Amino acid sequence: MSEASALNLLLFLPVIGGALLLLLPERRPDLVRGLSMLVLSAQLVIAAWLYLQFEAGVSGLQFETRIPWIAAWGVHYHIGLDGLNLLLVLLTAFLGPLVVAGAFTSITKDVKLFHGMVLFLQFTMLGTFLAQDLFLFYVFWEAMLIPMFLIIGIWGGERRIYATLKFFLYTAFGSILMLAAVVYLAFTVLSQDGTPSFAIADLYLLELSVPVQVLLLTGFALSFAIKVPMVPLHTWLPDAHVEAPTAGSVILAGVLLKMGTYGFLKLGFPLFPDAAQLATPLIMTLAVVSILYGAGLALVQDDIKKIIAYSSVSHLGYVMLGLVSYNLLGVQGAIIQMVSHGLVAGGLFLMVGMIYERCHSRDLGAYGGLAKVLPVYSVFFMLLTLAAIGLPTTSGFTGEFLVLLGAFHAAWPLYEQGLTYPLALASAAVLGIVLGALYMLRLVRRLLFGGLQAPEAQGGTLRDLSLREMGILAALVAAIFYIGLFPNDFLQKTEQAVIEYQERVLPERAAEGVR
Amino acid sequence: MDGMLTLLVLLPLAGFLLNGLLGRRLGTGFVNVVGVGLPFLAFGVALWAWRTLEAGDGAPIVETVFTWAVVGEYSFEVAFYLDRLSAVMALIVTGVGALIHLYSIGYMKGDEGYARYFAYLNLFLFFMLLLVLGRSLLVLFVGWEGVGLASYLLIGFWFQDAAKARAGRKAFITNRVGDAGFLLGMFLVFTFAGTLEMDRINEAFAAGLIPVGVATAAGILLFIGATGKSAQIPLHVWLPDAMAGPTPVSALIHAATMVTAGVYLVARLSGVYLEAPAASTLIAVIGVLTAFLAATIALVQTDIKKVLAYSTISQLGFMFLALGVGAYGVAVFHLFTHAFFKAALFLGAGSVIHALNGEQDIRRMGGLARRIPWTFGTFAIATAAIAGLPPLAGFFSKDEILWFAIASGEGGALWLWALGSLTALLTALYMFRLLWLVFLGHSRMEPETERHVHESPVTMTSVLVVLAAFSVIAGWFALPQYLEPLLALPEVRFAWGGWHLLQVIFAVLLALLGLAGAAWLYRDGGRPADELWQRFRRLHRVLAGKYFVDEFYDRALQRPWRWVSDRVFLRLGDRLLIDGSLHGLAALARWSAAAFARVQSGSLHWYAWMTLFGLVAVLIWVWRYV
Amino acid sequence: MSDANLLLAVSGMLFALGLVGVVVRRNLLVMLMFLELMLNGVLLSLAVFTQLLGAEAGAVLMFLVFVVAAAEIAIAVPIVLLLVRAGRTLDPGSYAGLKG
Amino acid sequence: MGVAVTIETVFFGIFSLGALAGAVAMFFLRHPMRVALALIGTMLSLAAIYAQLGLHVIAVFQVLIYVGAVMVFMIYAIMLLDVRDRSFTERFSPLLVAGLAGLLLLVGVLVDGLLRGEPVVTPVIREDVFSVGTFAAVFMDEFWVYFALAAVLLLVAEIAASAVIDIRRRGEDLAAARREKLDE
Repeated sequence: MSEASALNLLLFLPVIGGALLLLLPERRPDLVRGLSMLVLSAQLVIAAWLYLQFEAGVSGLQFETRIPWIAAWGVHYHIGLDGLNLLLVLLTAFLGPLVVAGAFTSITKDVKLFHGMVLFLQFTMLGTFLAQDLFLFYVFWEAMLIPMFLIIGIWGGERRIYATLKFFLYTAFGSILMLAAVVYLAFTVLSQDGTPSFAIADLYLLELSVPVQVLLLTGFALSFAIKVPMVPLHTWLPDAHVEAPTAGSVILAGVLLKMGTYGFLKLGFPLFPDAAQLATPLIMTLAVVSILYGAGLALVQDDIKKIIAYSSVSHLGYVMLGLVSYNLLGVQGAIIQMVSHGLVAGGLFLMVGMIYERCHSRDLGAYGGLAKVLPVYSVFFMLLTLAAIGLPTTSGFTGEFLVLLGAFHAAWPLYEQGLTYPLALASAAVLGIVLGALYMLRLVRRLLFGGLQAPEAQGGTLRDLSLREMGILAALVAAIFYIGLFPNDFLQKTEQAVIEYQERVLPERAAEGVR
Repeated sequence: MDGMLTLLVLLPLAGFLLNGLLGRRLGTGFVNVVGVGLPFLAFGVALWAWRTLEAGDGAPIVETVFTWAVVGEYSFEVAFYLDRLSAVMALIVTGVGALIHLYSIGYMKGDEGYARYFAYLNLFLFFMLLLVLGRSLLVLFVGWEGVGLASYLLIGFWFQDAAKARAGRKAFITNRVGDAGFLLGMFLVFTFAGTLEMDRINEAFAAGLIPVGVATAAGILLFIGATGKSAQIPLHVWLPDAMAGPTPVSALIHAATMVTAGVYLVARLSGVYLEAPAASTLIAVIGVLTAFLAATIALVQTDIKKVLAYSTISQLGFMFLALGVGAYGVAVFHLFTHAFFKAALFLGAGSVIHALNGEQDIRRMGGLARRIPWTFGTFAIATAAIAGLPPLAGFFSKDEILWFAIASGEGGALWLWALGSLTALLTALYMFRLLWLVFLGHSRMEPETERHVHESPVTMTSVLVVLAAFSVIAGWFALPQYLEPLLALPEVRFAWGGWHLLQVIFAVLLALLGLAGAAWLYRDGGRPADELWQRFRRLHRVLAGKYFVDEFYDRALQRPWRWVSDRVFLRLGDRLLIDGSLHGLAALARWSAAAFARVQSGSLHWYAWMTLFGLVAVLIWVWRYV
Repeated sequence: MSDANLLLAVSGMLFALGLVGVVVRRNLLVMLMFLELMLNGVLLSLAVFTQLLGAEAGAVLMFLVFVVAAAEIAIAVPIVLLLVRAGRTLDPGSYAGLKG
Repeated sequence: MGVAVTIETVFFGIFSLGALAGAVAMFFLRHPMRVALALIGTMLSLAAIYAQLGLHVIAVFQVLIYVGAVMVFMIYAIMLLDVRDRSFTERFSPLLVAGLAGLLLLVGVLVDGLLRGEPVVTPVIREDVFSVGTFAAVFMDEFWVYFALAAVLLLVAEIAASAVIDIRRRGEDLAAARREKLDE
């Protein structure tokens, strides 16, 4: 098997799986689950293989495929791995089987359709990460929303229609602006080079005037910021999370939110470097506001899912803060934080799903003292909580530490030039670790500690985790600790791409050799 | 030998994993062997490491384990670093730690979470060793946060009591506030020194290439971290609440080891503080104020463990006073002696509580001296030690601190000494008060409790005896001189050495005064003292209320933040402004859609006519303009 | 005026009459027939231009339009039949309620 | 250009007049059947024009498909639905005046456009080009895919038509069942 075809196989495996799924009888959900599990596990194996084969320190794309698609517009089917998407692809492939395994017992309605949607979603998400052609990227970006709407809309909670609509309105609004910017870019390429092209590598070379850059970045940034989500474009997230089924929440928090930050990393900032620098104070402010605002909101929620949803807002604020530090520490930290958040928030949503399956309530007030009756569950919940508050040796710490260090590192020279603002923001962001502990420990205390209290638990007879659930969580926890303890392998593989990112956004600083 | 330090650190981790995963299933025998045996083994390894260190004449041993991360030109390595300072700390941690593990066998007997308890305790030991042995600030921070976690878990060990769980959370969050400062200080140091390895940081600062302002800022920020972990003003509020945990935990974590991490940090980074006199002054001031205020609070507490908690805060204040005046070795000396007598005191208190079946209120004790003689004997020795009676351990270290508070050439001042001396007097007073109220006089116990009073098992008393013995002899090691190559003592301002002798005599007099005062005030169940307090009722209320710091934080920080989160963020921001405008837009869209929908009448003729009209318009436009 | 212009004018007239016929007549079937008239008008233009340019493709296109027209009628007439079964009238005004 | 009127022009004129006359007649005839007959007249005139233009194949198809298939189908429908409702009694829709105004406008615009535009070169009638053979060759070489697509479309339309009929039948069955129930 040639290496590039392995990447194509990775991408199209869910499609093949989906086609096979059609052949299975609706009456045999076990077969449907088994097949999906098989397909996604195979995908994980391929992704892991690709990760191991990926060479660190090599510039440019690896496992590249480039085939003309719509020749007249210069559109190519162009995919490839680089340091920016490598870890996210791995994360997506890692979460896939866990999502299906997590939905073994919770999804009983339209099982086939559900797994088809999950597979389709997997395909589109991987496509978005892998696309090296803006047109292809856009197609995947939009296609991704369809299965997500359906997953929330069909298997969601009571207010699912409202949540779906809100999700749709927000994202559609962002997409339209992005489409306009994409079209404009395409025309610019045509007029500057004489040949149409959507290749992202070509677009990096465009020379755009600053006002145009600002306009286009606005178009892209709104779309991405909605996905991230950054305050004040975040209100769709809690609703979507609360109404989505567990699998939906996991994918949403685990992968979908990373699309926004990945968009900034891959497209938004490097395509429009001058505008990015102009926007940096704004984005940095919004990132820090997101950290604090999300933490504040998470503190006053009584719906467990909402707490975790708002914590996502807070955690992705760190990612954005890292991205706009434009130095290796910060951006590397941001990438790690993306992966970490995917694992941690995904895991927490899975755990909420598990307790919801048992007690049918997401109200924090209805619970208490679960540590007594569900010891294994509590251990895992505690571990995930620790990762969420960024305790050292967990992935959360690796991400947050590098991000904050990077932000501080970027802000200090500015402070010496007399610019206090970035330093103040970087320092304020550090407060986030206090506030994070505040709301997560409140959640733990109310849920696990105190006197025993749980709805639908007659006489405290709650079933502790099954082997399947333990397996899912153990995999997550292992990954979390692996990144917390040995992040170096990840960092080495992403470093070259991050250096190029810095060179594109801040050529003069990169030229001075400041990393 | 290679891997010695790694082995030392990994032993307790192995204990944690074994006990955590298998302990419940394999029973207490297994738990005891693993949970207690491994810490003793670790102590043995620590001794061996110390011997190796001394064999190399104190040259630091560095052991790189693995590279955590390489980012660009920066490399973050996990490496252990053993010099005399960390060797002393490691010996204290493993030594006192192992003893307390042993003691716990008796204390925790029959508890539901027996295995869990030992797992947590081993976990604590692991992180504490990381903290002490880490070469880089990063590893130290890992340990720092890790001991915080272990502390959180152990304070909330009886998690079904919501108040105890809440105390754990409070400890963790207060520490996190300090950690935020720690992180910032770490970033600042990193920005200038380009490394997080502490020996290299010290070198970089000592080279004088770094501006004083930066050194001061970094020093203060790191000290904020230290105030969190070492319970100094203004972050001291968590420690008294932390007494909710099992008593051996209070002895190990909240007296002997973890809370001294801040002292260790400052001593370890003495290179930074030597360049930042302003930060040092701040440390001295905070230290002496904490020592004094905590001592005043300890005077009126009625919970045996709370008294000891405030005593710990006060003693830590002494250590910071020493650090602030540049006497780093002396601070570590006091840390060393304090570990023994405070552990002895806490374990003695634990033994009392054990004997009284959970009773903690000293107003319902008294006359226990004859009933539990071993406990009384060791407790009395430790009390004398902390009060500073010669020749016990506390006398030497405290005397040195007071001496340098006035004599140090690096920030010694009369008022520091005066306040410190006053605190020493108060220390003697409240400690002997405790001794009198608990062990002497006549019994004020409930009859039901009194009938069951019993001496603790030998696993507990033997530990008490060992600790008491060390409380006696620990002061005879000249630790400041031993550490001198590493942590130079400050210059003495006075030319005539006789001043020191005078100060020693004065300190002893103060301790004796405290003893006499306590004996007089707290005879007869403390009635004379009560009468005295009647006259200063308001003062008593303030002291008993711990200066109302908790209430102040609640009103000034916690509630406003909740209020802002709830009202401003949630109700105003999310619901009103953001969702409100979104819903407004939706309503606008619906309204305009309704307007447009009228065009769609359903009449085919009308549609066709509109097509016709549109066609005409298009044709006209095309022919006119294209 | 040349032949081509004459034919183009006729084509335009046929189209215009067809469109107006759809507007003014009331019978659904008649309206459908006017639609066919419009299509024929357009086809005439196509024929003229095919001839002018000598492009075979035009003829093929016309042929394809025939096929499409046949398909259109094949689907339109049953719909009308159904409507009349349901509403007993051929007046499209009676079916205004069918709008979305 | 001169007044040299060729025989072709005369024939064009006659058949054009025929087509237009048929179209105008469609307006005023009340009965759909007559409208259909007028439309057939128009179509036949157009077929003649096509033939004149040399597009014999198209002319044949015009007669075969349009007149032969489409209009016959239409006439069947008319005979099947001899509904004498308002659409019969009131020939014109409420938009009669508006429609006629539109007609005037449209015609005005078209005439305006024709007059402004450059006169088109007289078509060169090349008998040999549009022989059936050429047509067939082109058709099968280049456009067979489109034809196949159109055929599929036709097939779909047939299926849809029969489905529509089927739905109606089922609907009637349901209605009948309901009626029976009510009767009970």
